[in-house]
Amino acid sequence: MSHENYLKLKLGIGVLATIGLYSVLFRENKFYRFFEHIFLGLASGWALVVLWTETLKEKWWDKVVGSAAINGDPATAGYWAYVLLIPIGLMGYFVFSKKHNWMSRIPIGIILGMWSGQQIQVWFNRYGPQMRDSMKPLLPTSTDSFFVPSTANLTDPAQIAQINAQVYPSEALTNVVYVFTLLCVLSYFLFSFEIKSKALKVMTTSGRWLLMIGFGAIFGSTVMMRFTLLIDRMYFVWIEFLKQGILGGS
Amino acid sequence: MLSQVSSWRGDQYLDTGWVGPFFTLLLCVFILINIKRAGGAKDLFIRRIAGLNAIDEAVGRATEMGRPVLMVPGLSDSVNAIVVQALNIFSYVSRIAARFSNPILICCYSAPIFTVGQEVIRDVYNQEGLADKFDPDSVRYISDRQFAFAAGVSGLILREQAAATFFMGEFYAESLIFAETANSIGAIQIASSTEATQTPFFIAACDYVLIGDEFYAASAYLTRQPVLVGSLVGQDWCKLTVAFTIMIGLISNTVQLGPFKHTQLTEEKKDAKMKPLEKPRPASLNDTFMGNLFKKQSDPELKIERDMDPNFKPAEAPAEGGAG
Amino acid sequence: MSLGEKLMSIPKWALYVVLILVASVPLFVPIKVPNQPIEPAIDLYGSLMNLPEGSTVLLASDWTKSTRGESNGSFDALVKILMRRNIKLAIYSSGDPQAPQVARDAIAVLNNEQRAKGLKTYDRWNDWVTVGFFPNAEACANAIANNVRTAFSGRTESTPEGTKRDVFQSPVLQKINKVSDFSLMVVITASKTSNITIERIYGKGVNLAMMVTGVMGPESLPYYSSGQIQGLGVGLKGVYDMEQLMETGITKEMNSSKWGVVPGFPGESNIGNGSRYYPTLHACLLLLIVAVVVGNIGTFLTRRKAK
Amino acid sequence: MGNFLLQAQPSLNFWNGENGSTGLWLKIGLALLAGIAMIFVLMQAPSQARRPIVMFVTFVSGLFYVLYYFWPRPVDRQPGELPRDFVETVSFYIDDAFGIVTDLSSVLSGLLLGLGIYSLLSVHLRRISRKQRDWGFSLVLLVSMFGMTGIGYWDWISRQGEAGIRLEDPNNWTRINYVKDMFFDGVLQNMDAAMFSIIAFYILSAAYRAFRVRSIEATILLVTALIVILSLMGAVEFLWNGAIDGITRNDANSFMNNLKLTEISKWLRDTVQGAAIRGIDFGVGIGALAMGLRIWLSLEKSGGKS
Repeated sequence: MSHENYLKLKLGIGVLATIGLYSVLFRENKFYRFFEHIFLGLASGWALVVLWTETLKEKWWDKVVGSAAINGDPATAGYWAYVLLIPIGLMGYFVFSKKHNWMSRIPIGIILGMWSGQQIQVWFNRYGPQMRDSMKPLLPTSTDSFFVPSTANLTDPAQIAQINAQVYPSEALTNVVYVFTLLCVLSYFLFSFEIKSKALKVMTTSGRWLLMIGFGAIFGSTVMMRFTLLIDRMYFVWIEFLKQGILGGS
Repeated sequence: MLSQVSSWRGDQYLDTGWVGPFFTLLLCVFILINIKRAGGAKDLFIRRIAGLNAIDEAVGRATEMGRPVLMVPGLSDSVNAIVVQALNIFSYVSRIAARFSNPILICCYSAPIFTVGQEVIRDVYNQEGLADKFDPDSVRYISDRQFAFAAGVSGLILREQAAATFFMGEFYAESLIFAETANSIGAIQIASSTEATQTPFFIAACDYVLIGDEFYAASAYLTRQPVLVGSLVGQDWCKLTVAFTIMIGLISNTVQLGPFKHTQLTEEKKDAKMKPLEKPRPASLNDTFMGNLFKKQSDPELKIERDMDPNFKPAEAPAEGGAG
Repeated sequence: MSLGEKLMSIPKWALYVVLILVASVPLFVPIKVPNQPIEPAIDLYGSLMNLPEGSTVLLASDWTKSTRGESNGSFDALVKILMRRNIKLAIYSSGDPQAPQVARDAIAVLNNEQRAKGLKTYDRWNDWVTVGFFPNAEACANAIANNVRTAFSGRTESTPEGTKRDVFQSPVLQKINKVSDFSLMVVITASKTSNITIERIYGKGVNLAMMVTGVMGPESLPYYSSGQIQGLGVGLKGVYDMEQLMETGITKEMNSSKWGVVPGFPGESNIGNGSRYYPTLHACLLLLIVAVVVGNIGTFLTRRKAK
Repeated sequence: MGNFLLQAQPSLNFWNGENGSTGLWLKIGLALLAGIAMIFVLMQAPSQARRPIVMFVTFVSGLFYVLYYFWPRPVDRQPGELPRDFVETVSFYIDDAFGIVTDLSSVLSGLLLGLGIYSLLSVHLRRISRKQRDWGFSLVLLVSMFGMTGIGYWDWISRQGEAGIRLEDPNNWTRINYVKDMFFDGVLQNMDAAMFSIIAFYILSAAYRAFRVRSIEATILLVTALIVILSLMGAVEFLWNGAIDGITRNDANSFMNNLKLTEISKWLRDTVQGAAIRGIDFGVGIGALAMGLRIWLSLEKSGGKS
């Protein structure tokens, strides 16, 4: 079979698989069930492959046994201590034993411990800059105009810099809204305080509403991607498979 | 040059680098203090979380219909706190289900999650004295491939006709696949995603949704374990700390930028040193006290002489030390 | 059943059928949609166009076939610009084992286009290398931030002579000793790897930019507004923006005070997924809006009936 | 210990051995034996010792990152330099160990995969042996699983060494490469894409069902979503903004410019959405931090006993 025909066959099977999975939209049926189980099977099979080829071989085995010198690259020594990971991993398999199942907590403990340590390590890297950025000036530094004057027709960079540096009343107002939103949302997530004061009640309720605005916006921008992927699928089925593959158009 | 900077003066603490570790430490201390404080006290207040009150109702309904309760502890690649938290909530659910001897089904995304799931859920049944009722297959590994997992789980939801579904933890695109599938067979759904990006979809399709942090508050709310409640109080302290820090920043920045009259700078901080400017420029948020406090600058001229390792052979392309 | 109830209870399959039609038909009728690039995209284009020629860009390419629709467009746009400005590219992935291969294929497609036009191709080993896949994104980002040489040590790439050699021997990575030696680091991702990278690599002296899928957009925007990333392309709109910017460049009308006026590549093959899919996207979004409106009219009518 | 951490240098020492040398294999064998012995020792551990053991392991593995973050990091360290004093000795160790430690958890997670496969086998083999409902499909699953594994490894082996470069060109493919490409690229990858794109349908039905003007919250959600969606439609945006430019006659300083769809949605995103997400993130981040602390110090009682 020529490579071209192979590609057509491949496209065809891809289309078939797509239809098979789409069929669940109508109702759960044997056709879907068939493709679902193939999907799960292939996925697990592939997981078993990459387990070695992508993870264990390079991150573990090569380090245990080292490597001989190949064109230019020097030989690397093997570090036997890595082999100790096997018994540690094996402990996980005690989970089904009635008597020793506690041992499965050891490898899990190591993984969890590392994750926990990392949380402490990354917290500030992630949130420090965001806190810094949230400290916006609430008062305008210039009242020449309410809105930011456009820099479109300006040429002198110094002048543009001046304007960009200024905080105009409209920006200050935006900042106030921003900060208000942030604080309201934060206050909505205070759990251990009984909200008695009227002001706080207002804050938490508006916090929830402002959250909804945020979620609405997220929904909006996510929709774009989901539809794009569908469109891409349709492009695959109609253009790549049917038009270019079968009908041999371009 | 500062060639004799003390080894205690770690690279990450130079300039204003110390702020990060200090702040992190502060938060940790707040949390630990409150855990300690909570001690025996059981009557600490936690505000109502609607989604969680619905759990009993959901399981109850499943029992009436004699249909299983299906749970998914998120799609984390390996076990992490999010998975543990989800499983804590699920162990509460399974506890109720076990008492009603209602079938449960926990779909795991990765082998480590499966391992922990087995462990935790068996524990629950043992504690309830129903060890014999525990079916190891009720905690299942489905697939560690995102959409194979999605296909598998929605297949299960439809075939097992789950009456109540719980989706809690890290969810991504597949969140809506689960939610809509479960919705199509009229299951009660309680969901929460630590990913803000997925919450709106759960909100659109599920009956009850835990938003953001509520997920972490859940097990404290359900079990009232002093440790958890204490740490929840601690977390509130942390949030307030963050809020206050931001407020201080707001005020100081507002003042330093010069309200109604923009401050012009004559010197700026560069490479962790103050340097004069040839001509004044308007101050920006990078020049303010807080601006500098939260952004470490490193001094390229800072060099340190150390003795060399005699038997060290440099690679043909000298690699930089990882002093980052 | 009253009209209101009818409108409120359109069967799902009907909606689905309509959607399939709406998502397919416009694909056959190419239309040019008017558009205004948004600021993050302009900044992205600006920073790409202002990279020193001959420098090397580090690309975390964390997308595969499943998000081809959006990510492939972003990838093409990026590579086209780098190719034309002859800037080198080092690609690694911590998102999916398949990603490096997918990236190689995508570049191959672009090169075929170039050959067809008799233009210079973007050559493996000399212009770009794939460092490969790194499981565990956190660890990988940490390692890169810590020391690129050790992070990428032992990784090989095939040379034009048909041998495999250490990536650091290649013209692309020869001069790279630490992450800050890259003129820019771009993350093209369909997953959280963007956040993970920022958490660990931001502040290591390399500029960051992102081209993310629509979903990751909202999550990435805070990083853009906090200045942690230079530029940001979000979803298909981002791709379309880039393709348009490649055609027109940053014009005066866009009044970007940051970049001023930046030239484009008018007349070159700037068409990509963006231009292919954007019209259809309009149709789909319109359908969504219609569906929502119809549903609400239904509710409204039934409510009024109830009164 | 230093020699183990600083794996960069080629010199041989207690911790390593030359590739393929009997010495190395001997060491590996001994280590393996020691490890297995360790398991047996642990099996004998008295029940009251178990929790402390797990606690200790968890603490130590977390401690590394905590130290990495808090322990003074060496200033301006160049390769081949020797530490000046104790503090730097430790910090050099941590520095060198970083790359090694970060890999461990992914290797460990990998080693556990067998458990997942076991779960699959136990579920589906039982179904097949008992001829339960859908046992045929279980068979399909197992067959495709083992098939994919076999094909995958065969293909991988065929690509080792120099052959790998030749096989990057499909024209040099042998049958096995085709089979693997068919199943992986042709079927598996396409199924991924199909399942991912199926979400579009669900979004439509969910929006149709849920986006009703019921409560204030629902309405807010609906309206913002619509504004953002409109702003993503270049054409609408173009017309809307064009209309405004028409009114202002392209006066760049007119305040009307702020009513441009681009501006409104941008303002919504940057101001409200940005702030809202940040608010959530602060909470979630702190939650994760607290959870991390509790797990690291084993303050958490798993199983949620009340």
